[in-house]
Amino acid sequence: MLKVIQLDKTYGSNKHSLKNVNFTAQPGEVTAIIGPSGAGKTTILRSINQLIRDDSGQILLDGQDIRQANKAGLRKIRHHIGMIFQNYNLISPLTALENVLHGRLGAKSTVAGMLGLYSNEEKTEALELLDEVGLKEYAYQRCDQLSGGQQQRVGIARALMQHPKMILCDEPIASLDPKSTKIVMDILRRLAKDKQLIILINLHQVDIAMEYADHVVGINSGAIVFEGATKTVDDDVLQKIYRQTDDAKTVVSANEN
Amino acid sequence: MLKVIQLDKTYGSNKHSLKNVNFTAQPGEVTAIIGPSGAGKTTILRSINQLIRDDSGQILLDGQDIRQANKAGLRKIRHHIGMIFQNYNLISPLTALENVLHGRLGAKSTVAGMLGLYSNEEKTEALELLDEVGLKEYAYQRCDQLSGGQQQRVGIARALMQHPKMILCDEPIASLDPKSTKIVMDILRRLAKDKQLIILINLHQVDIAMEYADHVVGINSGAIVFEGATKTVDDDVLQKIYRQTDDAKTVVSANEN
Amino acid sequence: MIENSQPKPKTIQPVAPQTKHVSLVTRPRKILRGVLAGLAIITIYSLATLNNGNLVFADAFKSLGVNLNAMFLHPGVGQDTFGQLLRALVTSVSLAMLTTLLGAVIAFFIAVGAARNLAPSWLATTIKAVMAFIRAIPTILWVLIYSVVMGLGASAAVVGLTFHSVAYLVKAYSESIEETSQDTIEALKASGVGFWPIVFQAILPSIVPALLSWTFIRFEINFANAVAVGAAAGADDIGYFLFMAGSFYFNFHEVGLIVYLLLAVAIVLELVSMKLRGHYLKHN
Amino acid sequence: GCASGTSTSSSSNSSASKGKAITVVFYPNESAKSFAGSRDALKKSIEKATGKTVKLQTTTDYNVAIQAISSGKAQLAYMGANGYIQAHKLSKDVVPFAAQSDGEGTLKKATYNSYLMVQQKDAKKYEENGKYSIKNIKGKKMSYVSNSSTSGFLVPTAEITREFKVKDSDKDKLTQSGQFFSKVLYGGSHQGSAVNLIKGDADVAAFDDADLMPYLKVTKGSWDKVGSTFTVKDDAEAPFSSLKGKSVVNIAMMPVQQGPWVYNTKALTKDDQEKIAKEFTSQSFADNEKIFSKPGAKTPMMFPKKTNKTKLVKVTDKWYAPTHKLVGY
Amino acid sequence: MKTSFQSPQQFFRQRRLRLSVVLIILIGIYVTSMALVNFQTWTSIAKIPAGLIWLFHNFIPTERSISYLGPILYQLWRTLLVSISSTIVASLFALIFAILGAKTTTPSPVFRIVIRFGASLLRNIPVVAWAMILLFSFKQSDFTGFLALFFMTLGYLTRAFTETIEDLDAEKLQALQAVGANYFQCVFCGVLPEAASTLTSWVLYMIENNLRDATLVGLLTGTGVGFLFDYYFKSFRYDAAGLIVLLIAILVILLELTSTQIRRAIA
Ligand SMILES: Nc1ncnc2c1ncn2[C@@H]1O[C@H](COP(=O)(O)OP(=O)(O)OP(=O)(O)O)[C@@H](O)[C@H]1O
Ligand SMILES: Nc1ncnc2c1ncn2[C@@H]1O[C@H](COP(=O)(O)OP(=O)(O)OP(=O)(O)O)[C@@H](O)[C@H]1O
Ligand SMILES: [Mg+2]
Ligand SMILES: [Mg+2]
Repeated sequence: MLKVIQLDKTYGSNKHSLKNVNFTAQPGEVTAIIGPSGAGKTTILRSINQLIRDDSGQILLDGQDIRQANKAGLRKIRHHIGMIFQNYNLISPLTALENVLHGRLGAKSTVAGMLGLYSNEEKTEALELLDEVGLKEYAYQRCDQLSGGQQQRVGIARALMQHPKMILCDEPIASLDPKSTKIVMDILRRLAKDKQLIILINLHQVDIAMEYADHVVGINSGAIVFEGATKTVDDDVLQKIYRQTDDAKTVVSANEN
Repeated sequence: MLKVIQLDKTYGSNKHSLKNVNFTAQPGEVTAIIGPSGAGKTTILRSINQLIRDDSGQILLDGQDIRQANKAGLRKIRHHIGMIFQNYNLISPLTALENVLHGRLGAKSTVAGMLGLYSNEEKTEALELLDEVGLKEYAYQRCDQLSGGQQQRVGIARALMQHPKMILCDEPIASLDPKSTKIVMDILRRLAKDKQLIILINLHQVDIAMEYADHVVGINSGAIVFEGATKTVDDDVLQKIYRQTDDAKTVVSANEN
Repeated sequence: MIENSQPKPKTIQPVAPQTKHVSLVTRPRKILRGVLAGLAIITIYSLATLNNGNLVFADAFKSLGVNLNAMFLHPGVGQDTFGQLLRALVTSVSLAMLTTLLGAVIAFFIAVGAARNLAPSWLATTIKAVMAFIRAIPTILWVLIYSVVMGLGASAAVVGLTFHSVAYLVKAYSESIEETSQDTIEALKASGVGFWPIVFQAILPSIVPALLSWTFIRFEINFANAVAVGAAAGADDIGYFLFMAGSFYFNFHEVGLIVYLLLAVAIVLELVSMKLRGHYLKHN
Repeated sequence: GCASGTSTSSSSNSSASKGKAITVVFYPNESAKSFAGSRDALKKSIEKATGKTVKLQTTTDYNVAIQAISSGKAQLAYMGANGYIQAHKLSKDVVPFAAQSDGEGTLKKATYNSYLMVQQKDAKKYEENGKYSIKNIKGKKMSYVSNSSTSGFLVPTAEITREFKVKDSDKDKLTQSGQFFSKVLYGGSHQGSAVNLIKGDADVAAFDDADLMPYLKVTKGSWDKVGSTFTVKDDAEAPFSSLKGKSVVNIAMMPVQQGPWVYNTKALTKDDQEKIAKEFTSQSFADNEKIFSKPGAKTPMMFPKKTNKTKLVKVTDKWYAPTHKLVGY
Repeated sequence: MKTSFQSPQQFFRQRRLRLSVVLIILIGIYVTSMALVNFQTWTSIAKIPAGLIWLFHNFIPTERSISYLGPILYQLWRTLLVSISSTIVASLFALIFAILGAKTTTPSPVFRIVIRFGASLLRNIPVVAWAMILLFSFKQSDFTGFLALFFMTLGYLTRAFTETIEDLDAEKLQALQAVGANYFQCVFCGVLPEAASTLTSWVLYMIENNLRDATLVGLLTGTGVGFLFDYYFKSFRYDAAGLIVLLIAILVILLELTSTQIRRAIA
């Protein structure tokens, strides 16, 4: 279980990006974080695996506070948290298989990782994971030769390769066409159920959130304004989440239009 | 009115990409061309404005055969045919306004075109067109800072700037999210009605075609297998259009999946 | 929505393995390794057969230390005055400016003909081959040629140096042009736009940052070239003082000072180029 | 004498090449900064003699200077003997008119010396019957000045060719490592070649007397005698500053003809040619202390006087027959 | 959003003004420079064809120059070896410096400044100064040529590599960080593969470039094809010098073609 307690984050000096954020996410469930652009969705996710570090509060993953970990400890924790990005962020000239294997880096010694020495078991597992996301035939294809949806699925396989307890997804489908969106979201939902993972997804599309999430966290201007089961989300709730604040108005984002 | 008569096209030596293609498209209507990947949708559009040249048959726009035009004549005709692309194909470091003005380049002398000298009327018109597609505030924004949907709308404004008789759209919404899709398709439909344009759209999404098109052309393996009003399209027709042929099976396309 | 056929990828190099052993090596990877191994072997071979003239490395490095010390820690004006050196430095910078500006303008137009996405293939290939040939002709030879044809002086130096500039920039510019997407060019072509308007309205704005950075790199090279051979044509630039201090008077101190002057110019140049690039990328 | 057609061509010359300005081009050696005063004085006297403006051109490359005078882009040049032969071959219009005289004011001994030198400690190896010879230099490490130098390359190689009876087709072997010599170095300048020897990078080095006088003093014999010993002066400047007290011996000495002042007859009017030649060979010219430094003067000018009789005297192509023979054309 | 509402006329006026200012500055620089060095653009440009004619007239290899082919080819081969080895050795160092000095991968900004400055120093020391620094200590030999090329190449490649690495998408590296990879793993599994093809292009380009620069370095070290060029050039055997230029050009074009092929094959 992921428990975020009183998380606070200020960029620079004056701007409060996260204010006293509290929420929980359960294994086996898809938790969607929705909110207007600039609300702080990305900031939350990046705080959870501490890609953003100077924050305050508590982030408990199965009872352990991620924020207290030292450097080595953090690497170990990160190794168990998969992350999926809007732009996939694969190493493009490498094959799909190698990108999936990168998921093992956090568990390897520096030298073995540097030289890319993977055991046969790891390689076989990587192939199986690619199979699981429907990309077995593309294993030896360069990633930049894959379509967006395919790349995102490689990203998922890479996250799975970490044997994660939790997967964080930052707008995983924003760059995808509807068909790919469906494939990717189906996979994520299936993973949550089958492997009992905590899946946390930042989403812009409310309809997708409604369709796939079990649990919804609504955020506006850095503050949690709603948390509850998906079926309890109604128009009033959406109104509250997407309410225009002065803060939100000034935000520029390419996603919005 | 656009009338395509017995259009034939062979890439290389053996492969017949278009076989005896006949169809018409009326001003004031949205005509959708649908068909499986590799069927020849793109080839048809590119033949119409002769970006692909070594074909045979007739392409009559308001009675004039485009294929017979000489180089200067072709430039003039092209100037009256707007084209919209899946990847928008805007000049990214330039502002939206400048990209729209590019629609006038085809009508200018070489020197005026090189130097980008536009009249005051043209500039005002470009701004009005941006307003028409809902992007007035973005007129001075660099195009690569716009979202996909916004870029596509700039593309439409650019096409309108040509004072076109016809707009050709090659999968204009394949890269767009549902919200942007709706905005763009609404604009296209409105333009057909308001300005009595011939609008020809290649589409992969049947549901969108059903919703927005007046007239549907179905193509499979380079041959027209259906042409008729949208309401006459039923499951049988779709079956026929999307029937697997040996040809179609071998096609690889990054757009799909 | 109707399902299309799942496309099969064109290339699946190693057969999907049933066995335990999974190979990560694809064909491009093998070629890369082959190339690297080949280069490594050549390197080792040539280092092993390198004639080092029975060098005693300890002595060599000691003397290197002494010389560097004289040059960089004790720079001095030698027999010249600081004013003379500065005046000559300005001349060198001017030479570099002229060759760069002249080279850039000429090169842009030639580059349009050398870009494969704009010009016919035969033309592009021919231009590129000619440019490669021009680049292979040593700078000093160009300067000689034009000092014979035009007489000694800065004009000969500028024209001689400009040849290299043009040849280099044509290559760089045409590659930048080739990187602009064919689709955007086609978009304008489809609306009936002619060739030159496309070049100036579509291609040029897209590649300005690339052009800027190549031009600045070339400026740096031109400056170095002007210093190296400008003096041969009697351009009276800093290269003359450097040649005299270096080859005639063996004055390490003055060479050191001149190197400092050249570095100062280089640093200013680098700052300007960074500022401009940053400005362009951010401002727009 | 002067190339034929000089007088006839003067009328047919284009005005462009005979404009108001006269360009004087200098070899890299005479382009030295310390000669700036001499160059200025030269300019003044040419301007005075002809009434035309004079442009001075220094160069750092022999070829450029030679091409400039032979193409007529420069009207006047002061060159080395070898360079003159090359320029004369490129264009017969390049004609010598004055050269530095010997101590008697004549052309008889109007030469300077080129040496083949070895280190003093090795000098014994090159002795044969109490006389020095170059028989033993084969297979040694050789240092030249640069392959365009008269005294530091052309004359020494000619001497070696003569001594070893090297065939014409094998002449290039003297110039590259691992053939006649185990190693061939190029010092870039006369000083550089000497440094190669004194530092031990070369066993034998070629260089001339004039350029080394500021750095070396005679400790045995004289500048004009084979087998003399020369020692680096205590106050020698870089690059000799770390080599003080080291000694070298000349095992061979070859006379080199003084370089000429030349003009390009196509590019200079007959009238100007005469005026300049007259001015240069005049006594008042030789008395100009900016151009001719007094015997033993501390700061040498472009023409250091051996005796007070030293001056510029008239020469013709004929006088350079010995160097013509050395070069081969 | 940009909400400063202007008319398009205003916008274009501003843009044209900016362009004019830039143009005027450039023309100003040009004219000033012209005046400073007394350069005549038009008369000079008019002389260009004459120069080319002179070049072809004098530098066309003749039958006699064929007899020089043997030594030329041998020296060309030696020069090729030296350019390759110096580039490869320099690229190894440049890679390390670039990783330490690139904004995205530097362990400390101090490295960044030191490396940038150092690379700039190496690039901007003129050949004559290299000659003094190296010749006096390392004498005339292949090795000195190697060193000179090594240092100059190091300067250029460090800059090129640094910029290549900085151009990479920083987010991709963060993705690896998020996996739990440490610094070295990020560099070796992320930065290097991502940059590999660009880096290879630079290395191949530098080999080609060093071959051309061999003429300069040859003067400096009395070795290689550059020395031969200088030798023939100074002894007025222009046909032989022309033959060398021709051979270098052919070799450079061949190298360029090969490197294009290689780049395509490893993509
Ligand atoms: N590196 C940063 N420095 C300063 N402020 C930042 C930084 N990153 C984000 N912010 C600010 O923090 C706030 C939250 O940003 P965040 O990226 O988390 O929003 P988001 O909900 O992910 O928005 P979007 O939907 O546009 O991705 C915004 O106001 C943003 O401007
Ligand atoms: N330049 C070309 N050279 C050879 N064959 C081509 C070329 N372009 C297209 N084809 C072939 O022509 C046929 C029609 O292609 P086209 O691009 O028109 O299909 P499409 O219906 O637009 O497909 P998609 O939905 O994937 O865009 C295909 O079989 C394709 O392989
Ligand atoms: Mg975000
Ligand atoms: Mg298509």
